[in-house]
Order: sequence, then structure tokens, then C-alpha cells
Amino acid sequence: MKNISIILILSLVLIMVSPLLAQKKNQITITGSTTVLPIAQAAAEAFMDKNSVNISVRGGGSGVGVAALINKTCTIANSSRPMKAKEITTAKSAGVNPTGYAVANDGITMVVHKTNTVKNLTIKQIKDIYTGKISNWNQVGGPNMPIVIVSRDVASGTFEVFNEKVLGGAKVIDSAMMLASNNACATTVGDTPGAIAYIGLGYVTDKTKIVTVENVMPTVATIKSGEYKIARKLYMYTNGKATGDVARFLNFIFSDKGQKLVEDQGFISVK
Amino acid sequence: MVTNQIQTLKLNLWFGNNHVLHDVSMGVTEKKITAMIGPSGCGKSTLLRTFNRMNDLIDETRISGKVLLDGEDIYRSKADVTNLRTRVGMVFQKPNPFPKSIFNNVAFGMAVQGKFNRSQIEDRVEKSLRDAWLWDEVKDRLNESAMSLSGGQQQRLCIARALANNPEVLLLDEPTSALDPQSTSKIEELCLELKNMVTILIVTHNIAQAGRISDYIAFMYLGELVEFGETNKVFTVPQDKRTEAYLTGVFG
Amino acid sequence: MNTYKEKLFKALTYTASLFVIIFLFGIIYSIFREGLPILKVVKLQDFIFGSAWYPTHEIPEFGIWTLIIGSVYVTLGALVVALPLGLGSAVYISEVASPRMREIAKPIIELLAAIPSVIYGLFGMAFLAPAVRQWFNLPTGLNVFTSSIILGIMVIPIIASMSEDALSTVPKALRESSLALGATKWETIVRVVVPAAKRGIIGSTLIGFGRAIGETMVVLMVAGGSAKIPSSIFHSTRPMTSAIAAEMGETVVGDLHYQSLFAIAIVLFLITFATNIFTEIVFLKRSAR
Amino acid sequence: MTYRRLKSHIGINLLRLCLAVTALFLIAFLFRIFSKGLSVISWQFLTTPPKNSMTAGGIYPALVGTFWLTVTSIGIAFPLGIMTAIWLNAYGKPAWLVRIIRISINTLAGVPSIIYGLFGMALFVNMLRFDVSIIAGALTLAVLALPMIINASEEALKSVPVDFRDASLALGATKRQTIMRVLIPTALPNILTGTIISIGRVAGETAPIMFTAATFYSRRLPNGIFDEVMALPYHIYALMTEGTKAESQVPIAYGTAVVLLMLVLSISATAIIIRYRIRKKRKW
Repeated sequence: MKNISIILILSLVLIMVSPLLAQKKNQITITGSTTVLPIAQAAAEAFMDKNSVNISVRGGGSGVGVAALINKTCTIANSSRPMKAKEITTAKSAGVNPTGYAVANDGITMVVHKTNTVKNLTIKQIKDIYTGKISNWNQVGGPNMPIVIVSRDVASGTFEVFNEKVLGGAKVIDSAMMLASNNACATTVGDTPGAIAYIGLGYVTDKTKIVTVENVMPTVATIKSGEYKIARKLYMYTNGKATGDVARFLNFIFSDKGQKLVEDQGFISVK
Repeated sequence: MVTNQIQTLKLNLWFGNNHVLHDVSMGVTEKKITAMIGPSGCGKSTLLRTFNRMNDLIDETRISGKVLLDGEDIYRSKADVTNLRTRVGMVFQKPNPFPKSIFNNVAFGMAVQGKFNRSQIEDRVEKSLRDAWLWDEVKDRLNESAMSLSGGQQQRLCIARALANNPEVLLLDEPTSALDPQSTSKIEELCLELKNMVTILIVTHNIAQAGRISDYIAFMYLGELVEFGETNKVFTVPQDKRTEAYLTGVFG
Repeated sequence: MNTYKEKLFKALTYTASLFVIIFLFGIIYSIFREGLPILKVVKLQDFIFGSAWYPTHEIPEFGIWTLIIGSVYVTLGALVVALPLGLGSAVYISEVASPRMREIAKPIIELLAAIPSVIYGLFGMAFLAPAVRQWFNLPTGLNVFTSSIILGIMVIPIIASMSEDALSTVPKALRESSLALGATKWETIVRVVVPAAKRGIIGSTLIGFGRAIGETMVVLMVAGGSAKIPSSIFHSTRPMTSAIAAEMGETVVGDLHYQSLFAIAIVLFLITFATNIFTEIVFLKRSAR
Repeated sequence: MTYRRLKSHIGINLLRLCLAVTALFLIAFLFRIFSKGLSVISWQFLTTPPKNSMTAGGIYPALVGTFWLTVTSIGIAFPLGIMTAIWLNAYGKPAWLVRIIRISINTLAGVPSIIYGLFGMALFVNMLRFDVSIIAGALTLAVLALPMIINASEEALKSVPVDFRDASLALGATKRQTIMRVLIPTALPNILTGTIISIGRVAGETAPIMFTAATFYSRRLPNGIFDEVMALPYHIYALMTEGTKAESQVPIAYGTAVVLLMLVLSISATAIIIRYRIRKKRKW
């Protein structure tokens, strides 16, 4: 009986491993940063209306996107930051040659509740708020109200940009709420009078108010010119230079129509 | 006329649409043993359970007529059921001690009443266990689980548990049907002893047992009280054909 | 021919049974394989008892004590809500309610136990959290309090259903003899029925505990996510499960952060495993009696 | 005396209050979900893919995705589960192996769903290179459903009276024939109800498929088991936390929640009704 059993187990394992030999399906898979997700989703939707390609769009996070690209399990990896040197090395050693395309500009916007009277913050003030040195809005010219700090997960691409441009490596005070997505941050600020958060420009809602940074409003002009300090580019990475359907898809995003979609989602065109 | 300790007057009882007791009128004499006999399903257990209102627990029970205990209707609207049940104790067919210690089983009734101190409870527990002829067997292990006792001991524990409430009446619902012959005879002897203290009503399937221990006998058939009288009279000259048939084993 | 079929059939079922072990081993192997290497970088006591969770900083710190405490707070809060309500409901349904009501209530409770947790999360995020913020005039409704209530509501059907099962196995004779001894209904419930069903009730609580501490979606959506030991029930927190779910997507496969999240999974696994063994002991004792 | 009665009265009303509060919580919860979600649901909602950056359109791909995930996972777990139950019930030797298997079943049943997710990700997605796909998610869910199905099947097999088995063996049937022709047919209704309940559970799980099967947006229906899919529970989570148009996404999340809720509740209700019928009909 033991022999039969071993044979059975082996054959089941074989069946389970057989997909390794199977041909990968013919479709475009996009995965990665949740910030780039809406752009990818909208573009995929519009692209599929005109073309017979199937595109599947998944979130996860910039790290997941890059990892999937390295594992060759996705066609396009979204990232809200440039790939790290370490990641590029790993990719190269796995035979993957990541090629980046900046598809949109994004201002990381400081938002507060719509009833908050504070209009402007300096980068120093923002840093002090997030490190806990400033804890009440009246210290920055606002109402007497404790500040509720809303931050993205320290692992997110958005956080990394914020960390680089504002915090300079200082630690966010541990009482900050660490939310998993831009959307959650926006919703929380919209519901919380004392809250402040940094989110992608596209996620600003009616219930939240944009605060100018160093007296610069995040707009198309200020972000493109670099006048607005907390800005970044959003990337799509492919393995090697894009070809075929993938190239056509990327071209579509860079077309006027594609960049219009980018702006519809609240981001800023790269053109 | 002798006043009976328990008296039922035209007692009728229904479970839903099922008419279980028909116009039962019967009196129970104090400090005597009254045995209730009859074939299965004749209503003798139901009648027994009306005396401490255990039938209240069954849904859709309806009752008409009266049940008097010491002249008071126990079904009157303001009657205190829990108080009634301390006055009328009951022992069931299968021994059913609580999963507690022997001591706590016997002390249960007093504990829930909450008006006794520790030494009163201890005294009463000892007395009840002695009265139930169990003391010598368990006095060294009062804190052991009651589940560790044998079936006969468990049933005597249940009797002790009922006695601890100082009841006036003790209802025994086929108390020996789940026991072996030795335990059975011990409980029968115990009953004869106990009747000096309490009035005993016993439901039994065992005609011989009824003959051995009872002073009065009630024969029930299809929800009716067919015959009631002193035991030796009923056994020697039954008034009703059905009683005679039952006693001689024609049906049962 | 016939014996060959018999043998094959037996071997088939035997093999299938082995898969349970294989799967369990697979789970243990995969989380330990991915998670244990973190201990090469962080000492075990620093990992468990360190209270700084900065997995992505230049000099990362991996201390999950705040996450453990977050899980414990939220779970205890859930039990504070669910235990009295679940047990009370079970006792009512089993001891007081009419048979017809019992027949209706029992399946409804079982149905409620099947509601997916993400729907509770949606309810908490879109309705209860804003409401809690307004009622108590708080900076945020995404906190220990709200998550405890939602988790509690989620666990009530589990506790109620299993406790009711335990109560209904208490023999009717025990209730009758207690009443016949002159105890009131309440005294019968408190002194006889509930003690007799004690083990089943404890078992149901332990299972509720396991469910609450392992629940992911509700805390991910409702707990707020601060990696700080909450000093009040109205502060937000980051239980272990939500840290794993929220951060796993952002890690690079195989890096320290990735390993640390698997290590959290090991801790979580050990906690639930211990709870399980404890439950087992409780139930085993009962069947031995 | 009156004090004791009063206490009893208060106590019982306290219990009643517990039930009332529980009911109130659950009614408020269900009412909120249904009142917000029912208006969103239409034929179109059920049969079209999401549109306008997930702010309009329907949930068709998610519905289909959940269907495939559930069917595939139960398809894997059911035969394994029932055979394990047969072995435990009918063969069950050596005893030490039975004990190890039982411990494994109980441990598996208590493992938090997020750990299943990590396991699925580490083993199926990364090690076996299944990628994020139906098969990776379904295998993960199958492992999750397995202990439930084994337990239900074993209970069902145990409830078949020994007399039936003895009678069959006494008539000269082999062990296998007895199992296949007497044990299984008699226990089947109960086995099925147990399985249906686990289907409801599997259909509603989010954490195990987050990293193994679910995708945010896909219009096409899956071509095979190596495609990734949208799924109802994950769709609710994604709508609440991703995307740029929160206001217009929350109603869709509620609508999806109602669909998922109705699906899961009707599946479980079917099981409960069947079980109730069996109990009423059963003569032994």
C-alpha cells in the first residue's frame, strides 16, 4: 500500500508542477503602485475599447510591481518611484532589463479637512508636524485643534517620496495613522476635521482642502516647472524595450488622448 | 371528614389538544405512602407532576379544576411556585445528580434559598444524608463528584437532596425503575422509614412494589382515576373490572 | 482482482489523508522558511519586544511588540463585546425562548456566522467609523473601539451558536430537578445549567478568540494603522494581521521587510496554535469524564 | 422570597436584553448594507464590467471570478476531504497516524486566513510559479476549506448506524463496497450540507486571495485556470481603498456587498434548510 501511495503523491505533485511547462497566456498584466493604478486602469479601459488585447490591472504596491517584473510574472510594473539600484541589480542578474517610462507627473499634495483655516505650510513645518514637534493647528496659525497625522504605510512609494523630499530620513511620530492607500488617506482626512495627510494629486476630493507648500500651489505649471517641491514622476517599467501590444499601449498613454486620461484622474501630463 | 393534605378537585389537564387528565378528584393522607399505578401513558406521572407544578415547564399546558395543598389552591394566580417546590419535593425516574460535589448537591436547595448559614447547611446536609441512609457511605468523600456514586447511591442522594428542603410531601416518579433489585429494596425500605417524616406519593410500574410499601393505592387508566382506596382493600376486592384486570396482569 | 480494487481504494483514501499533513507542513515550512532568516539580523527578543516598527527606514527597525499589543487589545475588546452578548443570547435562546423561537433563532445565528468579514469591514469603514467619530467627538473613528465593536459583532454568532450547542446538551433532568428543589429559573440557569455547560462555553470563547485575533480584513479597514501602543481605546492601532496585509504588497520578495512580515505570521501562527491546543485540552477533558 | 423572584425576573430580562442588543446590532448592520446597496443593483450591474475608472458599470468579471475560484477550490478540496474522512472513519490505522492527522486538521482549521494567503503566495505564486492566478487562489482556498469538509464528512459518516455497516458486511460485501454503497449514500446529504457551508465560507474570503488570485481590474472573463481574476470580496476592499473617486466608488462597494451577502447567505441557507429536512425525515 505504501508503494501505491508514494506513486499517487508523486503523480499529484507532477500534475501540480506541470503548469511550469505551460505557455504563459497572451495578455498584458499590469501590477504595482496603487498611485499609478487609476491611470493604468483608465488607460486599459480605453485601450481595450479599441483593441482586442486583454489587459488585467492589479495594485499591490510599487515593490510588488518591481518584484513581479523581476519574476517575469507581469508585463508592465507600475511604480511611483524610480527603481532602486539594488532592484536593478537583482533584475539584471535574473536576466531582466527594466526599462522605465515616466507616464505622469504627480504632486504629493498636503491636504487638510475642508473646514481647516490653515492655507500654507512650509516644508519645515510639515516635517515638524510629522515628527511630532508641532501638535496643534494653532502653532501654525490655525484653530486650536490637535493635529491628527495621517501617513501612508512606510513601505509605500508615496511615503518614500515624502520621506525623501520632506522628512529627510527623520522618523514619523509613532502616533500617526498609517493607512494602506491614497484613497483611505483621502477618506480619513475628509471625515476628520483635525487631520493632515499627503496624497497623490489625483486623490484630492471635495471634502479635502489642498494646502500650499512654501506658498506654491500644486498645479500643472508649478509641478512641471519644478517650483512645487514635493513632486515626482510616475513610472511604468517593462522588461527591455516595449514591443508589440505593450508598445502600442504605452504609445496610447503618451498620446494626447492618453494624457487626457491622466489628467482626468487628477494627475499631471508629462507633455 | 378527615382533611387530606393534598386534594384534587375535578382536575383536568391538556397538553395542547391532548386531554391527559379527566376529572381527577383524589385525596392524599398525611404521612402515608400513596402509590399510583396503571399502564403506560395512563397519566399517573402527569398527575404526580401537577402536585409540584412541574407540568408548567411543558408548553401549551392547560389546567382546570383545583389542586389543594393544606387547603390552599396551588394553582391560584399569585401562588409562589418555587416555594411550592421546596414544600413538595420530587425524585425522578433516573438518578440525576448535578455534576457537583456530593455536599453541594444536597446543599443546593438551601443554597438557592440563601437564608441559611454555613453550619445550618452542614447540619442539614448531614441529617438528610443520614435520613437517606447514605451518610455512612459518603461521609468521608463529601467533596467528591456525585457522578462517582453508583446508581442506587445516586438515587438515594437525590432523595437526600429533596429531603434537605424539609418538604411536607415527597413525589417519587418510578424511583427504582432504573436500579438493580438490591438498590430497589433498599429504597423501598427507606420509603417505609421516611413516611414517619413526610407524605410520600410514588408512581410505579411494579405492582408488587406498590403492594409492599403503600398504604393507599390509586389506579389510573386513560387519564381517569378508576379506583382509589386502602391498599389491601384494593388488592383483595377491587371495585372496578379494569383494576382487577390490571392487577391480575391481563394488560399492563 | 477484487483485492486489488480494495487495496487501491484503501491506498487512495490513505493518500488523501496524508495531504492534510502535507498541507500543514507546507504552511509551517513556507512561513518559517521565509520568516526565520530575519533572526539573523534582529535578535529574537528585540523582534518580539522591540516597540519600534520602522521596516523601511535607512536603518530599519523590526520590533513587533506594538503590533502584538494592537492585536491583543482589539481581540480583547471584541470579546468584551461578544462574550456577554453572545452568551446571553445563547442562554436566552436555549433556556427561556419558546421552542418555535428557538427553531427560528438558531439557523439565523448560523447564517450570520457565514457573513464574509470584508462586508463587516465595509460597514465599519463607511458607516460606524464616521459615526463613532461624531458621537464621541474624536479626531478619527478608525480606532480600537470601532474595530472591537465590529469584530465583536462578527464573533457574536460564533460564540452564541457554539454556546447554545453546549447548553442544549445539558440533560433536561438536571433542569427539572433543580426546579423541583425550589430553585427559580434564574438560579437554575446560573447554578446548574451554565456550570454544566462550562467547558463548551469556554471552548466557544477560545474559538471566538482565535477568530478575532486572526481576522484581517476588518482590522485592515477599520483599525487605523498606527504602529504605536494605543493609550486609549479611541486611538488607532495596527494589529499583526493588518500589518502583514497592508505591507506585504510593498515589499521586495526576499528582503528584510518581507522576511519580517513572514516572521509576524509565525508569531500569529504560534498564538493560534497554542489557543487550539488549549481548546483541545478543554474539550478532551470533557469527553474523558 | 420576593427578592429571589425579583432577581430571577431581572436576570431573565437581562438575557432578553442581550438578545435584543445582538439583534439590534445585526439588524442595523444588515439594514445599512441593504439600504445602501440594493438601489445600485440592476441587471446591468450584474452583467457588465466596471466602467469610467471603476465609478460606473457593473461587477460581472468579479462575479464570474468568484464563481471560478469557488468551484475550482471545492473541486480540489471535496474529493480530498471526503476520502480523508473515509480513511479516518473506516480504516484509521495506525492510531498514531490518526492522531497526527486529527491534530493537523484541527490546527489547519484554526490558522488565520491571512496566513493561508502568505502560504499561497510563497508556495503557489512564487515557488511553483503559478503567478497570481485562479489555480493559485483556488489551491489556497482549498487548503482552507479542507478541514471544514473533512469534519463535516466525518460527522456525517459517524452518524450512520453501525448496524447498516454490519448488515452490509454480513451480506458478503467487501469493505470498499460497504463504504461506497452503504456508508456514502446514507451519509451523502449531510456531507453535502457540510460542503455547501464551506462553499459559502470560501466565496467570501478575502485575505487568502489578496496575494494569490485577485486583480483590481480586468474586463475579460478568465480563459483558463492560469488567469488572474477579479473577485467579489476583494472588489469591495479595493473599491474602498484604491482608486481616485471615493464618493462614486462607495455605492458600488455597497452594491457588491449586497450581491456577495445574498450569494453567501443563500448558499448557507440552502445548506441549513437541507440539514433541517434531513433531521426531520431521519428515522434511525
